[in-house]
Amino acid sequence: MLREIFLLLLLGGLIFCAIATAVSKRLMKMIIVYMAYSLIMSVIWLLLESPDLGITEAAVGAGVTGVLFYLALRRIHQFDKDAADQDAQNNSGKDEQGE
Amino acid sequence: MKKTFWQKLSAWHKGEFDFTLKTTDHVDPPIIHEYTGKEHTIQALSRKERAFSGALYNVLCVLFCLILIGVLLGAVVSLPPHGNAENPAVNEVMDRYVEEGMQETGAVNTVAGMILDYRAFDTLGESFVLFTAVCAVTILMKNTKRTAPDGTPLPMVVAPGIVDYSKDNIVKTVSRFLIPFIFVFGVYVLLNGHLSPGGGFSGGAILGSALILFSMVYGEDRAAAIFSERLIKTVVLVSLSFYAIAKSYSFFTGANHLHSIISQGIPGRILSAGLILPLNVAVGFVVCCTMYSFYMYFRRGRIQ
Amino acid sequence: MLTSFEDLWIHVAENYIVIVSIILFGIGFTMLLFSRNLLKKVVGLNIMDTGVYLLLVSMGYIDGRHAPIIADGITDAANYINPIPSGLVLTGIVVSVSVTAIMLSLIVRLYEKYHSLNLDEIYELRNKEENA
Amino acid sequence: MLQSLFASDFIENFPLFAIILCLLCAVISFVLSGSGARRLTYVLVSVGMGLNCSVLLHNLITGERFTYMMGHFPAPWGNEIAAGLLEPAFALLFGVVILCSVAAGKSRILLDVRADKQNFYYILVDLAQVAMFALCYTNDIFTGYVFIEICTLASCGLLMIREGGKPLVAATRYMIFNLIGSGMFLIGITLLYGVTGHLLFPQLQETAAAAWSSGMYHGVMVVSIGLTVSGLAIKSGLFPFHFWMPDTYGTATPSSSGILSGVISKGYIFLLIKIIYRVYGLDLFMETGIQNILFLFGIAGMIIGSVSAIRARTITKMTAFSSAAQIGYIFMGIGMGTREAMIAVFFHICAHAITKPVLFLAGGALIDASDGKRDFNALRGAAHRNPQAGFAFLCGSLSMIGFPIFTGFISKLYFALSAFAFPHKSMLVLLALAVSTILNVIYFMYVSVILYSGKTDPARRVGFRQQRTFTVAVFVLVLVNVAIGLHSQPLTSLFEAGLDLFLG
Repeated sequence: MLREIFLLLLLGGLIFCAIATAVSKRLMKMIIVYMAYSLIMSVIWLLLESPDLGITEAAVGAGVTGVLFYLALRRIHQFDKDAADQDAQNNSGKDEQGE
Repeated sequence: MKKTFWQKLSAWHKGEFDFTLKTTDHVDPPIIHEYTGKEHTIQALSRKERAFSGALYNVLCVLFCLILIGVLLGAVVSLPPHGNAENPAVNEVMDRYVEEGMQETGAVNTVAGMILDYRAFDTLGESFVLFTAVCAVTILMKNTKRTAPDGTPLPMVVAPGIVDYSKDNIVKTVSRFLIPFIFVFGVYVLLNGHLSPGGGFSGGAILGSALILFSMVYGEDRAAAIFSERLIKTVVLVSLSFYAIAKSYSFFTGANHLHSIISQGIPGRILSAGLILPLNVAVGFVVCCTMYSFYMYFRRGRIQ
Repeated sequence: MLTSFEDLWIHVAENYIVIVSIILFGIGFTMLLFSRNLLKKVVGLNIMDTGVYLLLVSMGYIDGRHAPIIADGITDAANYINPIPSGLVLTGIVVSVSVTAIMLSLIVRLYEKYHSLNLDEIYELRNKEENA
Repeated sequence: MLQSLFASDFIENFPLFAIILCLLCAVISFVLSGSGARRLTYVLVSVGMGLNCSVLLHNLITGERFTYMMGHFPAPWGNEIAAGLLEPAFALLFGVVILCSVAAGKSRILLDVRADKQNFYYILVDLAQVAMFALCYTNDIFTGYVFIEICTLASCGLLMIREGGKPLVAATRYMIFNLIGSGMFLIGITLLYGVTGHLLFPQLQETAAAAWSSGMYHGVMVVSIGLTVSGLAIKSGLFPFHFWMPDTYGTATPSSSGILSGVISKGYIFLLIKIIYRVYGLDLFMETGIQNILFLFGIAGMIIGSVSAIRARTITKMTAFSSAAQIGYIFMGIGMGTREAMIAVFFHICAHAITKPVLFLAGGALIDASDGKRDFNALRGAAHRNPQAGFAFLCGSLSMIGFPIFTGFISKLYFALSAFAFPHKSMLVLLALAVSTILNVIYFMYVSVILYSGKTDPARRVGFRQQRTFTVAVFVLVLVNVAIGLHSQPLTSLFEAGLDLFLG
């Protein structure tokens, strides 16, 4: 019985996390919620008597996939910053020419 | 003077007249989009039209998804009940895997015995899915140096709002303690794949995360000095070739009813289960190198 | 076959994991199809896949039995759950992570080129580049 | 003497050898240079063709299917591959097309792919080939899924390896559609596993028939069949989901377009036919009524694909939309489901697989001869500038239209003949065939006349010497096309015998 209640709670958390990723506006938040989703999933694998999957999901789903998402987001911010720098540089160049 | 249709046609054939010129005349001047750092100011040709097609797409999407979910929910209620021992999925296949798996494959962990011995062809394909992914990521991400529009390379700067872990003392100190433990745990999971939960994929992923943590905290240059591109390539080459050759030997002997020289050993010992242990190690190396090179390519576009 | 409403209700109560997995599949599928943000599409893809894996594993689960790791020399099949879905899902997880890595690298390169994560905007910029 | 050589049981190992060789070559190419990887791929594909050819001869002599255990454990427990007549025949066909496409597009690959990434192109070709072999030979539905994924990732790689923004956008779109297809396929086989508890084709067929006749699982099974079929249909580009095609085939390097449209989409269709026949069984499939949906979408695809091709303004887009129309023909035949229609389907797969790469490769060469411009105005007189490519394009167009002496004619003839034997809807099929053929004539002849019209500067002429491999490879495909078109009888009897073995 205790197992059933725990499982139901986890499944509820799973759906909550899935909906939260779908509606979240900020990408960083979405990625963190997705990592939480993967962790909940790995506990559910344990409850369903598949420890192999639990270990793999924790290492791959929550670990490596999360890191990849984070790095991709980081690269994207980097491009933004480059473009902003470039704009600033161009503007200052124009100003100098103007003077 | 108006030409007749046939005159037009013959002129068109000679290349002096073009029916399609009308369409090319009316091409609107190219619109240059301006990048303002935050928002893109796109002067849409027909914003109304785009909004309409977007709305239509959204409505169709939602309808399609709702119908699919409804159909699936309607279908699964007539699936066999969850957790019942009388289900069709509980059949002679499962019985043999569990009851005779230990004698036939030498693996105590039935899942490891199943994926690396009974259904090894799937798993061979799966390792090559990873290999394909490594190739594709290398093609896309290799040497994407940050360059200014005129082609001069830009240095790597950390964007604001993102922590650089190699300068963070807390992360550094904690990681110094953690990395050896993660590493040992990864090796344990890898080598005990046939005895306990785990195996090549999970062990390799854990080892890969240890490497990723190492290069995050101590800097990519230091990591690349130890785990160079050459080393990674050699390890992937040797592991995957070993995997393919070993498994094809086992397929060949099995299909031709020949005697295989690989013995199953005594189940439960660390050196047992025939090919499963070496295959787990090979898969573990491949997965570890894959995860590490994913990280390096995403982080800086090269391993070296 | 289901004959009455109570029957249906009992079935839903028994098969709640299956229902949840279909809902997850639906959420992921909707995100993959509906969301215009490419990163969200990839997360949706992962959620969709885990939904299918949950469905697959719940088919292998049998009440009151243990993980398929032979313990204490008991090899009677009536003690263990079905190992096949676990093996298949293991394969599936690795496929998911490969697909995710490729999609993310595509997204990074697209962003580098077009400075946008929105697929509609990328199409529009691409078309302009073509006409220019 | 020769007969006894090909009758020996050792030949049954050859599919395994072909698959393992491809895998090993892909791994070895990882550390080779671009030209080394290219030579290895040529050798490998030729060896693979020889192996498949031997398997085909072996099965022709013995006249039986064989199953091959992958490991020490027999059918319900271990993986298996199986080969009748159709499997090696299509593996051989795909090998020929891949070899010719890669060889013909060699110079374009050198231009389109960065020098340090050349070897990756050939790795991806090897992986696409191994996926095709495995999809042809597999006797296990989950192996099918794994190799579908390899195929998807490898074809995405073949697409985006070209530098620039457009291939990236096209690859993203292609991946999204393919991933939707994979997801639907996966949940379809999951539901089927829940009902049957098996994964290998023969056992699946038994248990699926038993589950269907027990009457308890009708809903689940119809949904599962529908999802599996629509997943594969999305991946091969059936009508409502053909929007990724022009982008994909239009922007990739010509070899990749040839491989993607000629081989990869056909691989999915072959797997689909195999699943329909060897997993569900034709009777069960017909009872679900899904074949009618395929039939209607196929006809819609034939018409709408051709109309889009007429409206297209570049040669690559036109060829790509014509692919959507040809896929429509194939699905119409699958939807008809009769024996005659299936023979026509096999012929059409064959015709399209050997014709479409010719069109893409010759189109690519014509674009190169017109300063890299794709629109029809720039292509005026391109056939005078590059006569070999122009002639190959003309032959390809004639085959697609269904001109006699080409394979396309035979497949359309068989479609028309099967329509007469098809009750109730024969008029619909004939009408669709007629309309689609007229539309085909309009756009292919328009292009061919443009290519041969106008005058051109003799100094811009590309001779035979500049493009020796291109000419040889493309004309091998054209010759195969004409040979099948002139002597279709042996192939017809091969397909008939193969279909009989398929049905068991």
